[in-house]
Amino acid sequence: MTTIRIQTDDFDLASELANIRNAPNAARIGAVASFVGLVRDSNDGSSVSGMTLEHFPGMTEKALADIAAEAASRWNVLGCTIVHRVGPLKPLDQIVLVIVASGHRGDAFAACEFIMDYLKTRAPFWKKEVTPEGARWVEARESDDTAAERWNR
Amino acid sequence: MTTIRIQTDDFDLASELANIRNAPNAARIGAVASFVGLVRDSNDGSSVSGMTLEHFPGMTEKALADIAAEAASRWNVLGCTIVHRVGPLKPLDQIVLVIVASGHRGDAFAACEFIMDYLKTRAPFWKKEVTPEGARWVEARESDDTAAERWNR
Amino acid sequence: MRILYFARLREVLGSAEEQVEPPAHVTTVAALLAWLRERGGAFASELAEGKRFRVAVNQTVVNADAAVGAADEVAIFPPVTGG
Amino acid sequence: MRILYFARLREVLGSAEEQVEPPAHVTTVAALLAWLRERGGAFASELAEGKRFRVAVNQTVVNADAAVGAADEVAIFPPVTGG
Repeated sequence: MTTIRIQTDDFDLASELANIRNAPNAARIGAVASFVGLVRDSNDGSSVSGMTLEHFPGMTEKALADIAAEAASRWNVLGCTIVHRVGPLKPLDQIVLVIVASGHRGDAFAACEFIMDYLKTRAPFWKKEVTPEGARWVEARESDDTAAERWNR
Repeated sequence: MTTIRIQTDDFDLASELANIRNAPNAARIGAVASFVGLVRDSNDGSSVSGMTLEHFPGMTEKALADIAAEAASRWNVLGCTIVHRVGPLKPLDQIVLVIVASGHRGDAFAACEFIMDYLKTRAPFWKKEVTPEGARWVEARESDDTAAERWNR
Repeated sequence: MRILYFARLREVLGSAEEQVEPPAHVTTVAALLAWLRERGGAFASELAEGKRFRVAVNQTVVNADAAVGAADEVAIFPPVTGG
Repeated sequence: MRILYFARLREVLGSAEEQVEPPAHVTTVAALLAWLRERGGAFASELAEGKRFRVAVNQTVVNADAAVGAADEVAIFPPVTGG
């Protein structure tokens, strides 16, 4: 079962996890790894009072579905949920949720981290931060490319 | 903030996550990785109708605190929660929860997986499963030792 | 051909979306970018070779030698920063 | 000296906890195990060298050459299987 959603509203890890645990195959799930990304109050040395997340409707859903399918081809995946927020966000807000359920923990951790690394480098989202020096588009990080590339080794 | 609990009652990932997100340092948290282990309805080729988890009171808490401290010495850890259930459990029940909050996702994923790998090989818990052939103590897996050893490389 | 711009490129180019009719020799992404650079200004500087941006044709990221035609949707955007 | 047994060892040895007074030459874990094996039966077979079990002294897992004394709490248990 794969769930992918782009939304302005907040999400609730507990109810997303409950959906996975209520699926027909749930008794085969031994491990659930999840990731939640949050807005921090500083970045690259500046304080951040808020941000806006822009995306490319249509391509975003397609990119995330491709990433989830790639994860399922590499590891045992019994359930996968990806939720990403767009629009205005403020510090402490949740941005992104990834949940991967599997038979064993190694697969759950690997697939969850893989999805985050690929999402960071391949899914068309862009952050614009508000700082005391004004609004600025967040620059892509080389460390994110490096993190994504290690899955090709 | 480190929280470690051994309990017979179920746990709630959402409320444990809320505790971490309400801590004074929460605005510095950019990434939260979590893991939930569940009872599967089969293991090693037999169906499993239930299990009992035994532990070594006192040493368990000490072992988990040592593992959490080791993780915090290796990675940036802004919050860590470990909850492990003991007593009778049935398929689909939650067994263990690990949450690690950090500034960035690499540290959160690594510390969370490290804690699970060390917990599996160093914390004094033992599972006894009920199968159609009778009750049996679960054998330790060599793959768990291998998983724990890779953190020493 | 429909062209979409996102994020910082949308702002500096002053356009979110445009319908264009490039000349017949524009059959690849590289040729399309060269044609857009001929406009000068921000198009010349922001889409210059060596600048970091991505091109997607029909919602799939492609290289400069990918084919483009009149019926395609081309998106040009900065490296992504979600998650 | 207090000895605790857990899980499968608790069951096959038929004891969860006992208070023992080993002879004076028992100053290491190895010597304690040898002395327990002298009881024969399950103690001899389950605690035999090469069997997979762990020993913790005062709640810390130790090797066979670790010291043990009258005031120590020694726990003997199978490899752990939690998580």
